[in-house]
Amino acid sequence: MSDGNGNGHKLSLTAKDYRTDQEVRWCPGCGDYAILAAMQSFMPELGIERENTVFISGIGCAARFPYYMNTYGMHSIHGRAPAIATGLAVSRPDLTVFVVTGDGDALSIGGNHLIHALRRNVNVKILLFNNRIYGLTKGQYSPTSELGKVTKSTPMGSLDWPFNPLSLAIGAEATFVARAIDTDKAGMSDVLRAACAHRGSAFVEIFQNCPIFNDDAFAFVRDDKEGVSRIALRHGEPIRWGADQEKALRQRSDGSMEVCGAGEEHVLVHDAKHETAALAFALSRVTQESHGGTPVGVFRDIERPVYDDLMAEQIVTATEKRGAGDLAKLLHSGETWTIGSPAP
Amino acid sequence: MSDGNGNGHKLSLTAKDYRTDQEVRWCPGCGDYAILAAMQSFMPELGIERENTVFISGIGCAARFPYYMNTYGMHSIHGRAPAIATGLAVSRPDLTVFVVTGDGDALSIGGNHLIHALRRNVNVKILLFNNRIYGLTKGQYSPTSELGKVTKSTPMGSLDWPFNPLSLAIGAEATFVARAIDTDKAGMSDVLRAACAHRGSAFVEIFQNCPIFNDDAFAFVRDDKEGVSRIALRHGEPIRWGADQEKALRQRSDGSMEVCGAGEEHVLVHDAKHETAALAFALSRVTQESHGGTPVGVFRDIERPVYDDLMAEQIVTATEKRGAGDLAKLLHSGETWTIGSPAP
Amino acid sequence: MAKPVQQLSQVIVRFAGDSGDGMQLTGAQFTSETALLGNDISTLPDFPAEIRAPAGSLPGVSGFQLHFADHDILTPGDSPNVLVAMNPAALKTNLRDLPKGGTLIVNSDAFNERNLQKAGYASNPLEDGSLDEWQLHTVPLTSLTVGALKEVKGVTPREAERSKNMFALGLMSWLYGRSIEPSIEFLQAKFGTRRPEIAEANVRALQAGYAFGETTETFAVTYEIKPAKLLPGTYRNITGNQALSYGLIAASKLSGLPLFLGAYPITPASSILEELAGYKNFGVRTFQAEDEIAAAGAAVGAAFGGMLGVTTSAGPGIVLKAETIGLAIMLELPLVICDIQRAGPSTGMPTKPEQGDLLMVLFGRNSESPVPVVAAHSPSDCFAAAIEACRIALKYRTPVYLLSDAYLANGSEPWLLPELDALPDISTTFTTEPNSEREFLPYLRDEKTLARPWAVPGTRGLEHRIGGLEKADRSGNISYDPDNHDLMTRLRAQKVAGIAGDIPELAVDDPDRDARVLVLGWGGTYGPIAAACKRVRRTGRKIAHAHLQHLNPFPRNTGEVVRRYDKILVPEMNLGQLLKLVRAEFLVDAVGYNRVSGLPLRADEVAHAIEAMVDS
Amino acid sequence: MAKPVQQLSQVIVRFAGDSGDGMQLTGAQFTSETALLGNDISTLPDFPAEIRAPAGSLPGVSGFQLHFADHDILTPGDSPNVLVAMNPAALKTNLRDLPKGGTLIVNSDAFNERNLQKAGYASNPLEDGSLDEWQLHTVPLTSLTVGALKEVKGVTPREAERSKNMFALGLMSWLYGRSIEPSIEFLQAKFGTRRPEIAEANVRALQAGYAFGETTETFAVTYEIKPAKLLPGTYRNITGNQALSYGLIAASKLSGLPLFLGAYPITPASSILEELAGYKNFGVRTFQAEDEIAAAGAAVGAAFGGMLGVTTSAGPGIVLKAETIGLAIMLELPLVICDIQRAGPSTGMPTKPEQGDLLMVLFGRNSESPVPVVAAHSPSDCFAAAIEACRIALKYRTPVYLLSDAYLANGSEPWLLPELDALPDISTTFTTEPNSEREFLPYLRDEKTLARPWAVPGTRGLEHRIGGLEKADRSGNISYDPDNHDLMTRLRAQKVAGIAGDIPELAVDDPDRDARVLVLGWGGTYGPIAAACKRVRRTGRKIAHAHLQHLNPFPRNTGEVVRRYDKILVPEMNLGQLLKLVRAEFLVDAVGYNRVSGLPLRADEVAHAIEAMVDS
Ligand SMILES: Cc1ncc(C[n+]2csc(CCOP(=O)(O)OP(=O)(O)O)c2C)c(N)n1
Ligand SMILES: Cc1ncc(C[n+]2csc(CCOP(=O)(O)OP(=O)(O)O)c2C)c(N)n1
Ligand code: SF4
Ligand code: SF4
Ligand SMILES: [Mg+2]
Ligand SMILES: [Mg+2]
Repeated sequence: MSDGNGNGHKLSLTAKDYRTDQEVRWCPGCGDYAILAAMQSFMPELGIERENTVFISGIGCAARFPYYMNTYGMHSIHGRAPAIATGLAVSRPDLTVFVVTGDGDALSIGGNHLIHALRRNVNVKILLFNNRIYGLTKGQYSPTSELGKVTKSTPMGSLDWPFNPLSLAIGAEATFVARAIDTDKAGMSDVLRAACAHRGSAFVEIFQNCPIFNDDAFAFVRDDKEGVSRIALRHGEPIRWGADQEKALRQRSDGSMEVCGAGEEHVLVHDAKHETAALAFALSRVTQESHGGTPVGVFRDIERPVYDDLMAEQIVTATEKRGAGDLAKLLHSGETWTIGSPAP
Repeated sequence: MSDGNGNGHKLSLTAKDYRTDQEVRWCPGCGDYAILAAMQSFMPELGIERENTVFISGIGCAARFPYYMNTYGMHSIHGRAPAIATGLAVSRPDLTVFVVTGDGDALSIGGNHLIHALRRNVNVKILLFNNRIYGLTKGQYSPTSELGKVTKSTPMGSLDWPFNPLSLAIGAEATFVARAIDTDKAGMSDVLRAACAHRGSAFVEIFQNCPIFNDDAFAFVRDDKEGVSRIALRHGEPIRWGADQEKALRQRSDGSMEVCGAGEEHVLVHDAKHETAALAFALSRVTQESHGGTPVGVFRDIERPVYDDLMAEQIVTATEKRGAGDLAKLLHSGETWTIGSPAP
Repeated sequence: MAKPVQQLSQVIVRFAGDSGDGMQLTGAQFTSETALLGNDISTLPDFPAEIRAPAGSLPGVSGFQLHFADHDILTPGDSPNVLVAMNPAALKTNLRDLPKGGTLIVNSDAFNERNLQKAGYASNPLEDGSLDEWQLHTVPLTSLTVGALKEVKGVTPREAERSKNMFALGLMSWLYGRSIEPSIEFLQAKFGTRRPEIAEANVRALQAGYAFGETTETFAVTYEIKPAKLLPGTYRNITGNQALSYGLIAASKLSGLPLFLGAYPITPASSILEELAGYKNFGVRTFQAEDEIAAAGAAVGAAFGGMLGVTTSAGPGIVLKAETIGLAIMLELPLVICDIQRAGPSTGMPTKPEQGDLLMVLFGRNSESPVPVVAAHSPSDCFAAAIEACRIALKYRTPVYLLSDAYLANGSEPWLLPELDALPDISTTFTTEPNSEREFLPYLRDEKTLARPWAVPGTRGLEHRIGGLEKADRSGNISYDPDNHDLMTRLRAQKVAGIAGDIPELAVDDPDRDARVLVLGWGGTYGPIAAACKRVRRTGRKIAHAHLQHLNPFPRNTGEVVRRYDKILVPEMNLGQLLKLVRAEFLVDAVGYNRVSGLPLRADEVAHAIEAMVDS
Repeated sequence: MAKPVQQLSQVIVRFAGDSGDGMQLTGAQFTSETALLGNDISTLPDFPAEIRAPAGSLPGVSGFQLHFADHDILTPGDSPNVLVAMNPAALKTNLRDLPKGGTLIVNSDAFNERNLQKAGYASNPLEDGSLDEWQLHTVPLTSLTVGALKEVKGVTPREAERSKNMFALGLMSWLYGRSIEPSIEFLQAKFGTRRPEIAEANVRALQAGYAFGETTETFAVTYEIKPAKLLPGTYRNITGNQALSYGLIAASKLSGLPLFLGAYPITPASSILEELAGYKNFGVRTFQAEDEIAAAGAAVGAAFGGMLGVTTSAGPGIVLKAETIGLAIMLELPLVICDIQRAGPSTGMPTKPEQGDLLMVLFGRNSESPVPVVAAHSPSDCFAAAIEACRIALKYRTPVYLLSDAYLANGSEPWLLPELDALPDISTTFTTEPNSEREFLPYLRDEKTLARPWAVPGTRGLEHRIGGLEKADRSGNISYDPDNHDLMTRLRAQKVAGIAGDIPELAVDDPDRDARVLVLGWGGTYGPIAAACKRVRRTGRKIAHAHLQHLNPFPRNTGEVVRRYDKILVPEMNLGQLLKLVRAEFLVDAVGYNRVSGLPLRADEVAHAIEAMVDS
């Protein structure tokens, strides 16, 4: 990532520098406020000039985000932010491009653009604010709503099995996959730091509370101050949690996860850099329902050729091989013939 | 699945009954011919009347399929077949609905509809003819083309990392995932049989050769008569392969797969019904490049509520609870008031 | 002793407050109290933009306007006579609409430092005399409410305070002589079982407000509005989206085909999905798709299976359905696409009405792809319009657009409930036998309608394949034959054009049949235009009004009608889309009156435009 | 001894054979041999539908038509004078176009049982006398070719046989006095290094064919067509899609902005993506997206970043881009959308041309969303049209549609190469400083063009946010203000309408300025219409021809032009789309000549329509 600081300016930005003059318009108590605050105080440490940072969003409550970040930004159309960001990132590798999206924006109408951006490994950081509901349109169920959810559009309960955003991302060949919680500023900053350090596409699911239409959807882990159900993943460290770190994860011979005592043997040591995606996938299947704990942090973080880098390389190679394009030559390429002025 | 035979007719159909009067128009040697032949000879054993079978396709060479099956069919638009099939299956549970699609149709433009059909577990059988190329449009690379592929649209090599269709499907919560090979009639019939026996959405990737634009893309396993690289998955059986079944798969403690001798201990016994998707996912990562073998057969086959069933149930419940809808009552619901005819 | 009663023939009341103040509920209740008195009514809610704004802020203001009268009325009214403002922001955003001298009822408790500043008031308007030109009544609504609820057990102070909207309702009910009984019943029903104490709190607030009016000096007189002389029959109040939903259910019943709705939520269409989701016992299948393309696709799939396939959305979603509708045109399957128009382009102003999509639904597909278009002209008319759209779709095996807008969708009016047997017969039958000796030809057309046979899967012997490639006449097989393509292109166009013979002629409201100027409108502008014509006629001027329900094809007498007049004015909430069509079709020099403000046209503005033309 | 030479002023040759017979290559080579002789030429390939059909089958027939003359010509010609048929299927599908008496050269070897039956011939037409009315020359092309290659080492019998198209080329070259040297060079270059033996085989076949003509009795005379008097300069032969690609690259150079193409493959637009993918050394970035929506979205993202953003597709893909283009209209960013029109609706006939998308690109978006439209009128004109579309997009910060069609895309003609310094100056600069004291207002417009400033990410101090919600004039902040929305809606419309002052006036070809009838066309019908006018004039009738390159806005003098004539004929490959616009805009009673067959208009048919109107 360019340090965006090629212009001799010294960086001394603070959270305040990232606020805009626009009145923030989320409902009182919306989790988006916390995410915005965390982001604004994290940005300065990135050491990137504001003008070299771009936030692109789709449509939704979450998608209002760019208006509140004093950088370049685009509030685009529903579900298309990953595609738009791809065009920008591919043509401007000097920029740091974030995508802010919601569970409906990213996984419903925008699902295809999301998975393609991930497999291409375009250098965009995709932040999915997951509140498991359509907020902006006032409370219909979303692709992450639990089966049987009663909402405005499903008075008898929803019929579709939800996506697990992390499983989907890993299945789509994502090179960086992580999860954070709106109210966990420290944890979110760690994840954002890692995401920005990762060259290529980064996918971050952020549990976000919607007090109006889906209050406490994540209470089990969001209000979990004691860490009873929050499983903090740290690369290279054994996966332990619980009030006194007494619980741990262990992998069965079939690759699935089981809960064991922290003291027992074969406690799984987290390896976010593991070459195969199987481990990260197995971890993504660990949920409150299935294991009484919810992993947060970086699930996967591997290196793979980055689409925009490859594109840049091809341009360099082509130019070296064939010389900078010459328009006159181009037009005269192929068979030409000349007709002289008619004899006087 | 309805046996489609409620009308007293005796079923005595043969492959020939499924041919149409339309001249089959694929290039000489196209793998689609083999798939069509296999399908036509498999259909009779399903015991479903032709009129209760529907093939819906998008656009592409593969998508020509419905014209050649003497059932009901729709050659729809590019990428949308899963959505159209969903509408049909949900409203007509008495029908057996197949979707025939290509790697571009299903994974490029149609990716979103595919993953949503899979998570919803709608009762449609999705057959993806994967030739790792855009055939109909004459040879551009597809989302399953290998990185660096030189095609008409990528003279210097493609830049995007391909999808692994099975990994994507499993990440999208698919309940049935399998793989077959165009020329392996027996294997394909087994897979189709299992797919049709599975209630809910079934996803089948079929390796299909495109001799014109991507010849021998699957030669490594397609022409593998000796079974040197073809790993046949059978539920409940140890996973072995090789000329003399000398090789086997074993799971490392991190869940990833390693190749071992068929005799060694802990050889993995295939469990397509395993409740967690981790195993099937790990298997989907086993490839020719990584393990010198390619699994075919049923990777995953689990039970989960089916979208169309749930929909039907809600209609029944609602009708029981509130009685069959009465239009007059509906119009008069809520507050009404009456204005008498004015006094004479 | 009772206060003097003053007779009025009509009143326009607007309730305005913070999103959290329950103004929509207040307005709805005042509406039903009023409806029960037999007044004619027309309402218009004015939501804040989709996203919630902070309490007390200007963007957070929510309003509800009610127009009621002793005669039949056509619009919610241009500007209110009475404004109830629950906080400074509400006053700030709504005062501009209240004519000088109008009645202003303000919740003085809400006018504290913070709120004033949030609303951008330098000084307190209740004190700085800036409201002198209005009849200002300041009422400490909050404290009075809280006071009145002291005894009620089990309600938090916050809950007590939130009952202040009922206090306001009580006060207004007293002022205009409405009985609060219906509202009391409503509150009992709404909270009674779950939280009786809340029910009690609201009822008490309601009564307190009513009593406040009677007992205090604040208001010297009360008003009476006699019942309107409406057609006899049973009425209910209904919004456009509700009427549209009922119309679809009715069409399902009348056609004998189960209703399948494929939809993806979007303002202002979402409430149709939400409404229909509640009628599973009518066999209604609602499918919330992953996007608008899938929603339309699923509806096409359902139609292929013999359902009444419908898909609903608004502009940004309708454009996404275009390719799928093109497929339905080729497949010649019935499909109804409801476009609840909102202000654009792009995301635009999602909650605001516009008529900007007419040319899009007519031409927004690749190549020659004709589609019939039906437009509703009032909230309750959405019922009939929906049935008509379904009728055409089913009879002619074609996708049909049904146009409504954010104003019709959320606006409400009394609806004279139709007799069921007065509804059109649209019973539909499928083809079950070969239609040409021993063979089934999917594109062998009905001579009269040019519709193709509809044979659904499950029908033995009629197995066939259809698709988006051009098909041979009759057989429906793929065909690249040049003459066949030219023929099929013209056949598809003729089929739609032919519908003109199957729809009513264009009616003209020209009382003395001697007007020289015609106002030609379509869709949601009916109310303002008709109201404007009434006013213009009161000035003695002659004016004719015709309103198109069918935009494609036009009624067969449309050309004859427009040519009958010297001048034609076409008022639209766009830059002149019907205008373009009429000029191209009939070569008449029609002129547009265009206002694209995200608000319904104002009757007075339209009236001025008409008068200018009549006098010119 | 040399055979008699007969002078001709023009010839139309059609090569037809199986997809596998290499007819496209044969035609292309005959074209370059001919171009080098200085004849004017126009070609039209006729591919089978996208999917490959079985060898020898009717749908598998591939054709290539070449029209060359000693004067300047405008079309590939309506019907050939000479038909070369490589197999029965080719004869069956093409004979109907060959006028009685025309020359017919047939590969008799291919007329065996299987092929005859595949083509649906009951008896062999070469023997049953059914071809008596044509000048039939049967030549055993296959066996002669195989015979000629006996000595060539290392070529399989199959490869030898597949050289028969070169034998045919040699024969035709001799017949029309073309030198086969260029083709020999071409073959050496093509196969020489990789497979010299194949090169040799083809060259030998070519020479054998040439010799066959000279030596055998089959042909009594040869023909000569003198060079055409073309404007002096350097020429090359070019297809529409190639010219369009070069135009985009040129625009990139001229504007100083790197070219970004977002595209998803689709016939007949794919070859633009494929062509541009080869020019990475021009800094061209080609992005093959997952679908058309992403392709357009990526182009918008690139434009936001300061690139020249372009997206290409055909009807079924263009409709999918509508919502994204609506966004670009709100963002007021430059974007060029190329629509290579094909026959529809829906999937339609993917390889066939049509003009069905005009109304779609004008109106196919929700709400009032004006977009300029430019249309190319010939293969080589695609170059200039592409530059013009980019010029407008960049100068006015707006999406612009560029219309071509399957006929222009694949057809070719000689192109007089332009001087670089004759190309328009479209150099573009970004805003780098605040545009109102110390502040940056993203929607503060240029008074003249009404374009907004374009400040790209990376520009310090101009950080700003834009989006699809309605925005306040000047500041660009979100605004729901009614008057602002009305203003912005009109400003967006005025900006586009204002471009009329910045484009050339509509030129009229009316030699003696005394015609009473005007033929008004647009886009790809230029050739047939202009040719038709020539014919009509030869009959002594007067006719004027004007051809629109700009469809929105129209050139400022268009009204004045159309009103100048008594009658107006508008020929289109659709059911009358420009016709609708002209009637609506200028209230003239123009009449359409419409043919929707998936083929270019025929000059003779257009001529008849014109004559009928002139005489009526
Ligand atoms: C094309 C289109 N379809 C539908 C909508 C309506 N819409 C706006 S946001 C949204 C979903 C919002 O849910 P989510 O993405 O989870 O964001 P949240 O509001 O919950 O933060 C929908 C359906 C739209 N604006 N555009
Ligand atoms: C909306 C739309 N976009 C693009 C196309 C062009 N198109 C037709 S098929 C196809 C891809 C075919 O590839 P695949 O799905 O792999 O099928 P195959 O031909 O390889 O069997 C494309 C891009 C189209 N018909 N419609
Ligand atoms: S609706 Fe929910 S998500 Fe949207 S702003 Fe309000 S609280 Fe936040
Ligand atoms: S192009 Fe390839 S996939 Fe298509 S029909 Fe030919 S061989 Fe088969
Ligand atoms: Mg959400
Ligand atoms: Mg393919």
